[in-house]
Amino acid sequence: MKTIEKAKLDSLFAQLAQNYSLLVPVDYNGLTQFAPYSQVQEGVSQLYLDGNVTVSPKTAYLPQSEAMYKFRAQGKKLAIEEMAGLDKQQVLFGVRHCDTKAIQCLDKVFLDEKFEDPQYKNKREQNIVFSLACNNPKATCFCESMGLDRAHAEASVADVQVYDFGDSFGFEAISDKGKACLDKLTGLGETASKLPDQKPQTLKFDVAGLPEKLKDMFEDPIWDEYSFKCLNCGTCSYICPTCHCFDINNKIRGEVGVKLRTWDSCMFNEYTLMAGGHQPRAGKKERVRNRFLHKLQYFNEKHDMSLCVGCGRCVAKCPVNVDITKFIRQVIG
Amino acid sequence: MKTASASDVKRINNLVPKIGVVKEILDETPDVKTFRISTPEGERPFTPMPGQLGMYSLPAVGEAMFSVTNYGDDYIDMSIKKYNDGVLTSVLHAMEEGQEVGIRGPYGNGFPIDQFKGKDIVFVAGGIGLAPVRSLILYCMRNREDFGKLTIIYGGRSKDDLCFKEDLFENWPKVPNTEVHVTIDRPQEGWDGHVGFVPDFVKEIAPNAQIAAVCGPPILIKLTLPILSQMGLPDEDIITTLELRMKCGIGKCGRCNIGSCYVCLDGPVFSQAQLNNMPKEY
Amino acid sequence: MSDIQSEMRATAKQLLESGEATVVIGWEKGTMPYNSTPVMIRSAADVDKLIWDEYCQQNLSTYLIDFIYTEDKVAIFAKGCDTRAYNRLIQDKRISADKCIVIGVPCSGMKSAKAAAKLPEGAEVPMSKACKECRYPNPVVFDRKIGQDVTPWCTEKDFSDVEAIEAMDQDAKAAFWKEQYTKCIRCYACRNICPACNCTNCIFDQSASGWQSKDINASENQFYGVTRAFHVAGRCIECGQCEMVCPSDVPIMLMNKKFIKDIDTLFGAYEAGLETEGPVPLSHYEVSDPEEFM
Amino acid sequence: MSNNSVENFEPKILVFACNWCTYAGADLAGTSRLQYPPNVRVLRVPCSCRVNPQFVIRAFQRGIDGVLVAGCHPGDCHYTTGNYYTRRRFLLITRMMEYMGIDPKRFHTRWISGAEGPKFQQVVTEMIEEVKAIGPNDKLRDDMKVEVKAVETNE
Repeated sequence: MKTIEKAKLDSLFAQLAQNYSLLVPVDYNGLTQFAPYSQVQEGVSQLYLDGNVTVSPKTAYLPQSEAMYKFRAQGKKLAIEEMAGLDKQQVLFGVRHCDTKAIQCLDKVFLDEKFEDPQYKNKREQNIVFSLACNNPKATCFCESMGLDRAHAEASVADVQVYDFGDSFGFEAISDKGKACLDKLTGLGETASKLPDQKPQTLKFDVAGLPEKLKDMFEDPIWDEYSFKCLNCGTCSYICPTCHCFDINNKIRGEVGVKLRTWDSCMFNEYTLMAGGHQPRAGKKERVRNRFLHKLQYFNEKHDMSLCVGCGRCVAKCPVNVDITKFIRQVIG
Repeated sequence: MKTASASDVKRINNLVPKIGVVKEILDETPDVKTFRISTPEGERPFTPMPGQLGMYSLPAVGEAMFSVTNYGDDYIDMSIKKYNDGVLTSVLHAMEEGQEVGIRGPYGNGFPIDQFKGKDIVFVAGGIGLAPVRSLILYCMRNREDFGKLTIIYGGRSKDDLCFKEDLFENWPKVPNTEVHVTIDRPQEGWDGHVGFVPDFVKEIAPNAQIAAVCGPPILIKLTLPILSQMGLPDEDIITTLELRMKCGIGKCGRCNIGSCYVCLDGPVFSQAQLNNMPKEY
Repeated sequence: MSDIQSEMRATAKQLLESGEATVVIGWEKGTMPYNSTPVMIRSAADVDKLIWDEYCQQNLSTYLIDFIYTEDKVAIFAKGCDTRAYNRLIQDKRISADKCIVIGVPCSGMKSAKAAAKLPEGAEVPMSKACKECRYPNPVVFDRKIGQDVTPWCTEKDFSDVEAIEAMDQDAKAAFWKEQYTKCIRCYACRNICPACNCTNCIFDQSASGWQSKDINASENQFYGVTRAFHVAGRCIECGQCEMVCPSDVPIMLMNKKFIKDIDTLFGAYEAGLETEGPVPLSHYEVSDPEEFM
Repeated sequence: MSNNSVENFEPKILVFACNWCTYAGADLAGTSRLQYPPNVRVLRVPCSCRVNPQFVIRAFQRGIDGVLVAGCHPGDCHYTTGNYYTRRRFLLITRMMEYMGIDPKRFHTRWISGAEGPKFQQVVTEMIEEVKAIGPNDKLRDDMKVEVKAVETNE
């Protein structure tokens, strides 16, 4: 395993930034998210490695607002031009295992055989993921319960596995892309040290048989209980690493415009509202139910995996503490 | 691993429309128009199966999913109802022939043609709901020998609101072994046909069919499906098309789900048997 | 605090058993020690879920809107700010008083859950900023009351934070707000939790109207921020919920307080939510208002 | 755009003019041959009270350098009370725009009656001079820099 002392992390970042665009987890005025390393260098943000960030790195795959194509509408004439993708490889340093698993979920949606999404695929190919194993889980983390491996990141997504050894980081290449990237780095040490100790997660529960159980619970009174306090804001969806619903919008200046793909949330009224006024999911109950079932049942039925990866963001950030872990525990009984 | 850039691999972005030209605009009713669309080269934009959908857009305004009601060698037809609070449909209705628009598709599963083959079919439609059903009717008529008797039951709010009048009153009744029944909701001067709601009309006619295709406003579908069941049609052979809000058309943007099905991908055509296993959230 | 908690449970039990109320809305313990979250109690058997601790921050009055079309008679526990929110909703004619029972609970200020989440376990957690500045810890309206009134720890509105921004030069102000609103993810949590944001159809839910693009950037986010602040100007009860729920830590109250300050200076001191009658600053005018536009 | 070089800077000024007074005032300025710079775009509104504060922010977002909201003098409103509400609102919004970092020189509200053609000329001329001196507005702007090839039009 290659290593670098934490004190020399800046030199590692400098090397990476030379060859790649570099994104690192930062604290920007109280909001933790992935941002260009230059923000850290300029002192705009501080490097944040204490746990997963509030706004997940899905932003590097499915930005909150992304141009899909541009157009010119002039009289009766129309011209459409596609947007160029990333032409430079981009390193994401310190992506947590939950977020690598989440990207695997997004793969199922955006890389399906019939309608592959080239913009997503471009980012998927250009991003090099350095995935950092968590030694100290947050109190809201429950990835183990959702079946994640805390010692190893999702191998189809992560390119380099990173371990935190206290005063140094260890690196192991997972993919060829990751190996090529590591090979370019100089000044790394070598060690065969064993993996760091990981503190156990406190939020632990059993999820066996959950999708099957939920199948018969569509009309269960439990939904009233959980939806009552919901505000129908989009916090959970926007910070969720697997929520991928989007809306398609315009931004127009005169005759020229871009089509934007922007995040959307199943909690919003407009999400399902049809012209003519029909609203299939009119209230909190329908929306909370749809979100939870999508995470825990529907996605399983389609792709044989859970759409909840146990990152704990919604547990921590929901303004009214609508707690998906409590829900799961209650369903499992 | 080689570094691929967007430019060296030509990939199809399904979310980016092709350019289509509106060749002809036909007024069906005061609030329904049919748009005949070709590519700028004069070709058919895509080849839809009956019941499939197309995404139709004016990029500067918006984009929405409509069923393809008919197609020819070099065009597809989309019939669109204008909603007063619908920004896109209002603008579409105001545009003129020669307008270039965005078009992408075909999307969705379409009607299960094989299942209809050799059977007597009843088509039940209300209002603009005839648009998707019409694609199937026209398919059956083009391949007339493959299908049994065709019974078409159609209703509109008033006689002015009936779509595709030429088909209903002139073309279709001439097709062999075909019956067309038309009703309007309320009595109206100059109308000597049937008056009443479609579900009741279906009950009244009691067509002797082995399979049914139903489309219309949600209330029509809701009331008609049980009547067809009572007439002894098996759930597998009661076929309807659903509509929910859609954005991407390819099962990614999320909003058109009913349970784990996406209407844009796994629908819009569902049988009663499939609906029985789905949450009632449409 | 535990006395109040047991009295809350007893009151809820009595209300539900007697049928005086069909629903009681209070707080229950959430996932973390610093989460106290709204709970709806329909059965007297469940009253033990109710708690009262230093994290019962959530304003419960907004939930009354969910019951306007039901047959329920709803009892809510209400701190000072909750009762001001209640008055606001009555004044906006969003809820009707005869369907509600307000059980006032004097409050000594709530601790900041956001701060608690960042502190190690056992550390002293500071009071929420809005609570520190609270002038009405005691319920201003109630049908019943639990516990003893407390002495307000603030008597004057504190605008020092607003003044600090006003003192900046134009570029610094613009940079400050741009920085803050770059963080906004437009989840609309601030809007949805706000008792003054109670419109049935919000302009931000009408993307086709063109009012607000769904594009996310500092400019569009500031458009959202200023517009929302203006829409609640004269109606904001300073509960600070918007800021507390913001996942991005945008100082939203700095906007609301700016309007409050200017309303006070220009049109005379006004306290939203103390009364259910009388003119609201922005749906009212005086011929003698200050004249600057000659 | 050449607009961004300060020497040749020609500010874009948007005037929301009340139909009954200021629009007539602007008209009078025109028919009286009173000259004012061509940088002014006048947008007629039924009443100054129609001007939603969002209009002002949107104008700055889309590249306007100065906004003037103008209506009848208080007491003269065609709808009796509209401009009293305008006055309350814009007293607040003027301060809020300043709080957001928009230079107060860029945003004004003025009462200009139908007889005050010269006042209209004077207000906009002064405003243009002031905005010219402080340069283009970059605060709150939501620019979109996208190039799309021209389309052939036979029209």
